[in-house]
Amino acid sequence: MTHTITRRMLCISTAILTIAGAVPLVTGAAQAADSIKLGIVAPMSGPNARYGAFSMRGAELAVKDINDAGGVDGMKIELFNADSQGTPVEGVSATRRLIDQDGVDFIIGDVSSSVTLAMQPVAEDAEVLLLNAASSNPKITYQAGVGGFKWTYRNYPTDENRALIVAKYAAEQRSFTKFAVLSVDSDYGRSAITFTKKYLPDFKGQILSEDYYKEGEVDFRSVLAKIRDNGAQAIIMYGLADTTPIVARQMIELGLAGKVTLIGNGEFNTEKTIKSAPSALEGAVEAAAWLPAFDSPASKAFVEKFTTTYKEAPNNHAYVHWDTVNLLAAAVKQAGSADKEKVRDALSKIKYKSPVGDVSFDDHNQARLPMILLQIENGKPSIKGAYTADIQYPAK
Amino acid sequence: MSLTETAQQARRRDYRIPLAAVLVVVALAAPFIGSRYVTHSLIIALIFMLPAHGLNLLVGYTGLLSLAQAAFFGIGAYTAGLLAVTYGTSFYVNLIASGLVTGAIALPLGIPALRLRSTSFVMCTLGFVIIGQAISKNWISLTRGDMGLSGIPKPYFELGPLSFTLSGTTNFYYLALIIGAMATLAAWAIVRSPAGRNMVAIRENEILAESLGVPTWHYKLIVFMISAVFAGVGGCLYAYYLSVVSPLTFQMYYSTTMLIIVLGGGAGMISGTVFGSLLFVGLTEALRITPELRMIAYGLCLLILVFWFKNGFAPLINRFWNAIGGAR
Amino acid sequence: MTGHLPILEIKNLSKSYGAVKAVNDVSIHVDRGEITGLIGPNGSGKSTFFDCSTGLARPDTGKIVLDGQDITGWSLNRIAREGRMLRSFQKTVTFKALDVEENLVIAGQMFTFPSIATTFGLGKMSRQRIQGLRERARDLIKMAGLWDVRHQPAGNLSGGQQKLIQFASMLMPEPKLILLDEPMAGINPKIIERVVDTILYANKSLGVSFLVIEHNIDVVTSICQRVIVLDQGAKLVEGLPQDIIQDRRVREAYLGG
Amino acid sequence: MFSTVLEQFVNGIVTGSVYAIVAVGMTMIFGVLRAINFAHGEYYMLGTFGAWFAIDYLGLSYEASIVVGVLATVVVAYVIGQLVMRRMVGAPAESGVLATLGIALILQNAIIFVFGGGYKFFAGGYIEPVSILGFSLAQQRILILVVCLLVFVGLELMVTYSRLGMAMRAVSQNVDCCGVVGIDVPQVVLRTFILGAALAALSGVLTAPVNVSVYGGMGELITFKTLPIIIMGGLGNVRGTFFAAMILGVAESLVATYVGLQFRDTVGFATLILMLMWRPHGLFSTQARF
Repeated sequence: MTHTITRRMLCISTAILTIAGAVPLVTGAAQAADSIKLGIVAPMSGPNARYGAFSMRGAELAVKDINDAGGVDGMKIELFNADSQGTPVEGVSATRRLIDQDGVDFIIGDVSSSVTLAMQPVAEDAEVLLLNAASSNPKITYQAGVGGFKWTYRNYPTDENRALIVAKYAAEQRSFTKFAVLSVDSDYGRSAITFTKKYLPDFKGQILSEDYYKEGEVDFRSVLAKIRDNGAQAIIMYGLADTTPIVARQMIELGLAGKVTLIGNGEFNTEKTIKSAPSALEGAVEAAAWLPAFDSPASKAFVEKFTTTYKEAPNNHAYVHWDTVNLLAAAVKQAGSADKEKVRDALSKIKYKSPVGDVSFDDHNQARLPMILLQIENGKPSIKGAYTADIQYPAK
Repeated sequence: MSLTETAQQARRRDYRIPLAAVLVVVALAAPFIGSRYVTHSLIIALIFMLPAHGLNLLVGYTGLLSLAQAAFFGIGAYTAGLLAVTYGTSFYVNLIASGLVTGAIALPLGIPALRLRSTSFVMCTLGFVIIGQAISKNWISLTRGDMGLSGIPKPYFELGPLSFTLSGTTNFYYLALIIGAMATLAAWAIVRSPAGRNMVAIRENEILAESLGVPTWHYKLIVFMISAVFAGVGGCLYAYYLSVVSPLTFQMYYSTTMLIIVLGGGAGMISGTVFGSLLFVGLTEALRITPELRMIAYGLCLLILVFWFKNGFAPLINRFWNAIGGAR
Repeated sequence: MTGHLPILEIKNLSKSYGAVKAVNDVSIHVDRGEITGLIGPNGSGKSTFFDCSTGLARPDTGKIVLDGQDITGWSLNRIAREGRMLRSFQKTVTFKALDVEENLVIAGQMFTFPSIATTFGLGKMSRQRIQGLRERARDLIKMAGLWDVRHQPAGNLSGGQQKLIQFASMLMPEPKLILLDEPMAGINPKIIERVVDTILYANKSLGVSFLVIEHNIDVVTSICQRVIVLDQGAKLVEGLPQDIIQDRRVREAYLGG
Repeated sequence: MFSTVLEQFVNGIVTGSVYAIVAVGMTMIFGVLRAINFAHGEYYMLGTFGAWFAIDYLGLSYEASIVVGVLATVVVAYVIGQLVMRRMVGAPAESGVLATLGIALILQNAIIFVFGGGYKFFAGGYIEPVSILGFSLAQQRILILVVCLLVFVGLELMVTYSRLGMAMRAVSQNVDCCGVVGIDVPQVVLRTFILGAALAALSGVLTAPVNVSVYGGMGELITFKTLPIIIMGGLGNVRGTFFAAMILGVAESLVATYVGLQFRDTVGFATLILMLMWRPHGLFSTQARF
């Protein structure tokens, strides 16, 4: 009797150990020397997929281009994607899987700031390079570099610069003094407004009303009517790309077009947005890291390639992810190897030429990015200048 | 007991204890058997198991379908996060505080909500989640709004002169395992107690229970609060593990996830919930092999669950358990 | 002592739903140790009267005194638990998914545990209480002739057997008074006899008083010492069973209804 | 001051009429199936996608795209109705929640899989503003208002006089008796479900020109808006749903004006909870009307 038990026990434990042992074996076997393993974490399902999909396509396009051109120093980039659904738990699971199961050394992600914040300690713990390309929460780089997390880098502007540039231009060039706030109810929209409020008194501007819309909101008539009646000259909008045309159309509906100007950020400049409500967007002021109409050969080529490959025009998320993959490739090239530590050191010192301008990282691993200020004139974006400024980090 | 039964017992051995021992060993050795990804997935399963236990008491035992678990999960996460970030208090202090705060908030919410029947109650509890999110977004002085709480420190313990910080996935796994085991034990004790029998009576037939002297209203309120406490404790673990709490924690996603765990594992069974949380995490993680089709496949699994496993996997577990226990 | 006081006294009970007066100023009493019948044509307000007396519905006016204690406004569970006045329902009979023994244990629980908090205990005291209940339940199951099916889910049993379970459940807490709402409806004659026997046993041996709504006039005449007739929400007449069935007004109410 | 309130009132009515068309389908489905349909917004999304596809890929006019959008949704709803909804007669509430959540995930992510997850721009419709009685509105919104009224008058007539309407009322009152009087319950459920889905799709196509952005997950938000409405209106109650939708629309509009847009999404559930405290059976009746 006891014999049978021990034998069975033995069988069971052997089976368990085999399965358990197989997992690291599989991951071990997949590790090839001559490839750069890159993981993308982005929301691919659910409502947030509308941003994640562009990110994924942008990255895919860049990887394809690099590999078609023979890779980076002969090393091909192997792309793994993982769905974060826009929630921190799923994002962390996705990151863990990319690191442990797929064995990636580099991760680009996520769009949503709270997911990125949750991914940071995981990447730090596993010593995997985390490049963020779309989250704007200032905390991400407050706590990176000298702030703590050594493996997090961000190739995306923070809202502080953006807010300052827009407020300054609106006050000085357009002489607006009365503003209404209508931004997205997320850390992006809220923090941009917090920074705007910090700088607005310097330009004698005042905020007459403050509203935040939930992601996916489609009805702005009430708020716009309120803004019309309170006499604001401009609406400060740090919003979502797909909401801009909705707001703009309803501005026309309520007779605000041409009387109140949109300022801020939210893809005011793309052809489709302008076409959806030309009269409302005329004169709109935007500070953007990139715009499809930007006049540089590399940027133009990207827009064209993206459009032909995916039958849709790229947006900002597509561009930043495309650009970040290229940035990573440049860092690998400079490091001369795909070793993550060397690549990280290379990234800290890099002078990367993006289609928009020169990119370098500060001691918080935050990219110093040129910010383009543009104004919509006669239905076309017209560039009013590019600014780069250092970020003032709060004293620890 | 008849003679044949005894004979049967003698012929087939009871493998339940050895199996339980193996399961305990596997649970204890898991971080050394699997990769960190596996450990991480188990932690997530353990975190989700807590609110699911609470929901099981509510749905499985008392028969009240509630979607409020996400709200209590979020309140627990915020309580723990705020205490840890602002005051740097010990982990166990925050854990207890999360439970108490959520329980205390559940009381005034439960009193009006439990007056409602079926669908209205479901919608009311869903309303708590939506309103909870709005509060966490707009009460900026307390919750820091959309910016969320980040950089929640690793679990820190202070026991008299002794103080230490628990870091690393493996250590966190053991912490979660201990808390998960304690919660499972607590849930088991509740349903095995006479109160558990009264809860089942309420589920089966509220009016009849009432007519037999069971103060159904008080029981429903107490169970609602207990389920909130479980969710709050789960929220505390969540906050510590992910180190980030944002208004996104108040999402119907968590409520439905808990419901899927409870119904998938088998409502009205403690082992069902334990199994359900492993099943849920195992399934969603396994489906990552096809990122594009993942949620479609997950949706199909839900339909399969509803139509082919009406009672979840509980009957299967029962049958298995009885089979290895030597019963016919 | 209070021996000559009625066990239950209901004074001037009224209840209306909108403009309809379901129960209109009804006063009745049940004497200690008595089986009282409550009859009346359909829609005469019997069930509403029951609901109002047992705390399931709130009466508009009236006073309910149970064993010398004013229980007006008490909830159903409190009346059952503290007043030991139990009631049955026509349709709702048993916890169908639970086995017979569990059904009875549940019925006894609230009377052995002093407070809700103590029901959460798993200690020795709690186990002993439950053990006591289980023994009592087994005795009652034997008495009801359900010993062979005691581990079957109640829902699997016939309607009559379920009525017996319900009946046994109500005896678990050693009640003072039981209100039965059509205990004989929809069960076969054989079981009727058994139910009648059980009622008489409970009445004689356990000293339980009864107030019974029943349509089966034979049963009423055979078990009740006194019968009250309701018609259109008001008390029509009350008296000895044999007098009641002879009464012209009662016949008219049933036929002319 | 008064004119502002009046204008916001009108805005609320305009918003409410969109909610009304979606919610009435959901409430009818609840009436016959007793299941909360968490996938209802997905039919709204399908309708919009169908119309977007018709305009962008097939080059059809907006009018034709309405037909394409609604028909495409009807086909999908037929399949789902046959495979899933019919089987849910008499199922417990939990199963309903899980099954409809499953359907929502499948539909949402199937669309993302086929068309890509990125947002699309809807190009059709009548978006020029017109001024009526001093209120400036897009023509499309007037169309929505008119359609909403027509839909409700039509539904009232249908529920009262048509065979399907009577069968629906019978099923919602007592499922058990329907078999006895010869009503094919699954068939009634299927038809009601298709009708409800078609109405959601219609609402989607009609609002697409003013809502512009089209993406796979867009249905979720509308589901959340309609849930409190159907409870407030009284589950299964057509007329109550209409008024509840209008009340919610106006309340949202006033909150957006005087409190802040960020509180708008809470209005529905906050109103619902307050109302339930006051009248636990819904605003308009103690009993479901059908």
